[in-house]
Amino acid sequence: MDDLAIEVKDLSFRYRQTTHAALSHVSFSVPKGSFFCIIGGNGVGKSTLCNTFVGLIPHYFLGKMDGDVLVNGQSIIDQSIADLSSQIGLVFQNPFNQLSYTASTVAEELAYGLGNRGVAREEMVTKVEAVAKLMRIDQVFDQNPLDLSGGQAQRVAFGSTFILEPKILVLDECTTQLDPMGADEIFAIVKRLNNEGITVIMVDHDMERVAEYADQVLVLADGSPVLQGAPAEVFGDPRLADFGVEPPDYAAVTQALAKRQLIQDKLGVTKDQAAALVKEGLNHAD
Amino acid sequence: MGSGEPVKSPIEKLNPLTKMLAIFCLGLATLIYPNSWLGLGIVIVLFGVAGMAHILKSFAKTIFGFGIPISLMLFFIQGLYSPKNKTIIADLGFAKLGEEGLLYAAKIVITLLVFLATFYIMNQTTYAGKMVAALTSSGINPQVGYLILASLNVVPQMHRRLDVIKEAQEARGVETTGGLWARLKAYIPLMGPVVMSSLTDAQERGMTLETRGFANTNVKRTSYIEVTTSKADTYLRAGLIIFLVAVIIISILMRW
Amino acid sequence: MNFDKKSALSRSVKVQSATKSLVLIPIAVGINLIGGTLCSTLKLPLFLDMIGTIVIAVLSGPWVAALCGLLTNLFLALVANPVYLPYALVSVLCGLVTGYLIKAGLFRNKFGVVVTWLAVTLTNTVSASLITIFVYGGATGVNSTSLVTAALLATTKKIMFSVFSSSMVENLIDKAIVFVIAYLIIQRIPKKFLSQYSSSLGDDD
Amino acid sequence: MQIDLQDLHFGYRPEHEILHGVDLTLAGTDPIAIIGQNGAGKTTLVKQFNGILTPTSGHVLIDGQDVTTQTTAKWSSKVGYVFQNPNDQLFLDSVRKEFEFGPKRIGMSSAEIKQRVDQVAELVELTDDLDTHPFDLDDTQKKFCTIGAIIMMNPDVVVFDEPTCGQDVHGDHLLNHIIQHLTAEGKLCVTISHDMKFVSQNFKRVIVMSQGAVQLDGTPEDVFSQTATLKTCFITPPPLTQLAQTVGFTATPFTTDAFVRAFEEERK
Repeated sequence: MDDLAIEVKDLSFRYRQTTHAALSHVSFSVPKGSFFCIIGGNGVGKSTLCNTFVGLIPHYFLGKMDGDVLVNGQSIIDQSIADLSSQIGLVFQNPFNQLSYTASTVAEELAYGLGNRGVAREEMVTKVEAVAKLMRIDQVFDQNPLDLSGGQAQRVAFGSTFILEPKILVLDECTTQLDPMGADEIFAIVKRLNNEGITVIMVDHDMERVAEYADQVLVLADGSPVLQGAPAEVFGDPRLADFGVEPPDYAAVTQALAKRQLIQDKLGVTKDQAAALVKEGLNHAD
Repeated sequence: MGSGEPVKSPIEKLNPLTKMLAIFCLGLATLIYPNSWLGLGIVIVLFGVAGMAHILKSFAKTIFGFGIPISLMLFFIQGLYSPKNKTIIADLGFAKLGEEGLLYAAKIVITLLVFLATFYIMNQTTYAGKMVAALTSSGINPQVGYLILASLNVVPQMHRRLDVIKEAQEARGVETTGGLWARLKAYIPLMGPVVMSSLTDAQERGMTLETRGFANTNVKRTSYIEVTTSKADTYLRAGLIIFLVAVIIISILMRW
Repeated sequence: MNFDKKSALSRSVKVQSATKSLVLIPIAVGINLIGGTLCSTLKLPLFLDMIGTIVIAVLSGPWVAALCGLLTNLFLALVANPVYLPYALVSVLCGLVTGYLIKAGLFRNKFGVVVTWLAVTLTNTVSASLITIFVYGGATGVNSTSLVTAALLATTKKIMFSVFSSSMVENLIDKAIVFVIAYLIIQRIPKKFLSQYSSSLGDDD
Repeated sequence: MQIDLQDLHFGYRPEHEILHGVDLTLAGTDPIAIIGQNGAGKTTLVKQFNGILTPTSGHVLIDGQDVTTQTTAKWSSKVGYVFQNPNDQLFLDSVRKEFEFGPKRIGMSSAEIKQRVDQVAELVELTDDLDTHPFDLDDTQKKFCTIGAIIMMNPDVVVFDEPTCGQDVHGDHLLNHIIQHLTAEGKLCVTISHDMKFVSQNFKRVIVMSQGAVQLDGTPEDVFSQTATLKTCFITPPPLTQLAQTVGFTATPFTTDAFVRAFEEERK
């Protein structure tokens, strides 16, 4: 039990005044230190699930919840969202909705969560500077976060979450508003944190990215988990298309090449894996 | 110049609570004092304070911009038509100019000017975040602080949003120029998206506050903004209170 | 065990909803102010600066609407002109009147909207005029309302009456349009959003 | 239908120019994609196409007529613009009303509106949601509602600002279908996108913007083979192109089939 960051136990949720359950009978667990990806079409309950991890369900959104979610072994029902925030942090899509609206500078914005915890000012200053450097927003330190571009504002949102030092990070389509380069930079930082032991739970539509980073993938369809496993297993599953998910191009291409016996029959889900298989196939032919 | 912190005026360095106390004490003193001379004196002194705060030009513009037209209006309204008028100074034909009304008008104008001037100086020299930090550390509810700061921050952002919405609706055939009726008809297509999207955004903003511990109840909040109470603050606060008490005593004696 | 969890849950839901409603207040303040800005953008000779107050009165009740009015004037005083500060009382009263009339169910049909409109116009006129007279001695400076006041005063020679009538005419038209717009907007607030707020707007599970 | 940009310069403030002399001709029906890093000037550029923004110098001509001669609202019947954020355009309480709103503004007959509502609803897959409140739709459907509302006005050119943002597989397919449908009807689709996979597979012409100027303009094959220039514009080619470049193929494939063909070609 000790090695689980999150344990979802027969979780169901229906938003108030809706007839359709957003989540129904979801059970799975996320090991500590893993990079866990949740994928599926739009409206299958991915965001609802993310909101449960941080306690926004059941403590913020109205609706009917059954089952339970344990974060580091403790039920979210017994803890407030504020208590949970020291263990788990959420970053979502729209950067300007992730600002506190109480800060006139990036520095104040980063410090906001610490202030709510009553952290002493000296400690705050040190942490703010460190996070600003990590997120590379130290050049805009004194600017109003509301005047920043979407990309920079999203970095501030990330920083404001990291600064609370959560051991688990939930990323709900958090780079949708960024350009591909900007997103890559963010993920490089996320990967670094993951290597340092932070558990990452990510929802994303970019399957190449999911394959690149994930060590576990969960496919959600209509509020329930339908597939789970390592990227190579999940993306090789023939049922994937039925669940509204397309495998990464690399997987599709290595599959097609293998089918024609041009390369060895293995699935390459990342660019490096696929490149190795293709190179080997070419050499083999010589 | 150039590098380092910008030079701050002594007024800017004061604790915001001291400045709030100044508005209260000086304004109340002017109101209580039986005639306009004390207020006039305070306004003159405040010009000096504005000079110290390097805002003299805009200060003068605000004071005269408000003071002159309101004086004209009030001398007209009260001087000619106040029911208190007994001593007639001049007869203008269509109405009579009365001394009591003029004095009453002068008192109102000067009291308003003292409030306006102190408020203006505080507002121009105090960063809103610092004011709220000072208020929070002196014990007001953090929710109140949030409401003040969020109201100040949300408005410019909604302005920007409105500009985008205007473009977006023009691209759908909404005319924002032309006759009065056409412009009035454009109001809902422009205002509708502002209201709807702001309301839906509010839900996500609430999520952010929650996940950053806004609802924490058992902790004394701290702030990144440093608020100090210097010796100058202490002396000034004592001075202001003594001044107010003195004015109250003198006023009672004068009326007696 | 199970029972304990349930009661803990219902308690926390209540506490957290406070934040959900709280974040609406600055937005309602923003809507009030943007409503005014839009008038100048479209060059409309109106104020229309009460839409947010009415919307939040529907969502969160009279006292929150009053608070929204107070904050709107505080904002104007801080950013535009301190002259607006005393009129915060007017905004507070209008928020309360709107809120209580809506609470009494008057906003459900067009007739009720008309009643609310007249009540708010009256509240606004009376309280604003009293402030103009007792705080500002009759006028807040040279603007159209003050000039109308002066003209009326020259013909009728009654301060109280002059201030009242100049404010009344302006208010009747402005508030009529505000209520029509707010009514139209409120009709269009989506169910998905409303379902996360006060139970009076829909039955609970 | 033809849009000509002639030496177009633009800046919100005179001292801060965003577009530095763009010359472009958009014509025909082949869908055009505009790509580039955030802040490259893509949105600023397409906002010139219907006079939302007007050049500080240079000209924009729509079928030879200068864009400044009439208001954006008037141009809306010729150039449709789907904004990035659906929340900026939607405000009515049903999808049907949103669909009817624009056409009414430009004076389309009610018979035509009625007929188009059904066609367009089917195209954007909202037939069953015509009476739903747009804000009760999910984010993807909301986007298609905005797209439908613009298509309803039957413009000759449709500009999409990042329609792929946040779309799932089904959304991408539907978008592709809509663009093909409009192209078949003789319309010109111009799309800003960050999704290189989507761009390479659905567009015949790709324009690369960087620092307020057009850096590359050509077929996807031309554009995505210029690795050096792309790098300076901070653009990474679509996944399969990257793979082909990594293993040293001469071809620039975008699809699985193309890659397999390229592989067989290389093996010879």
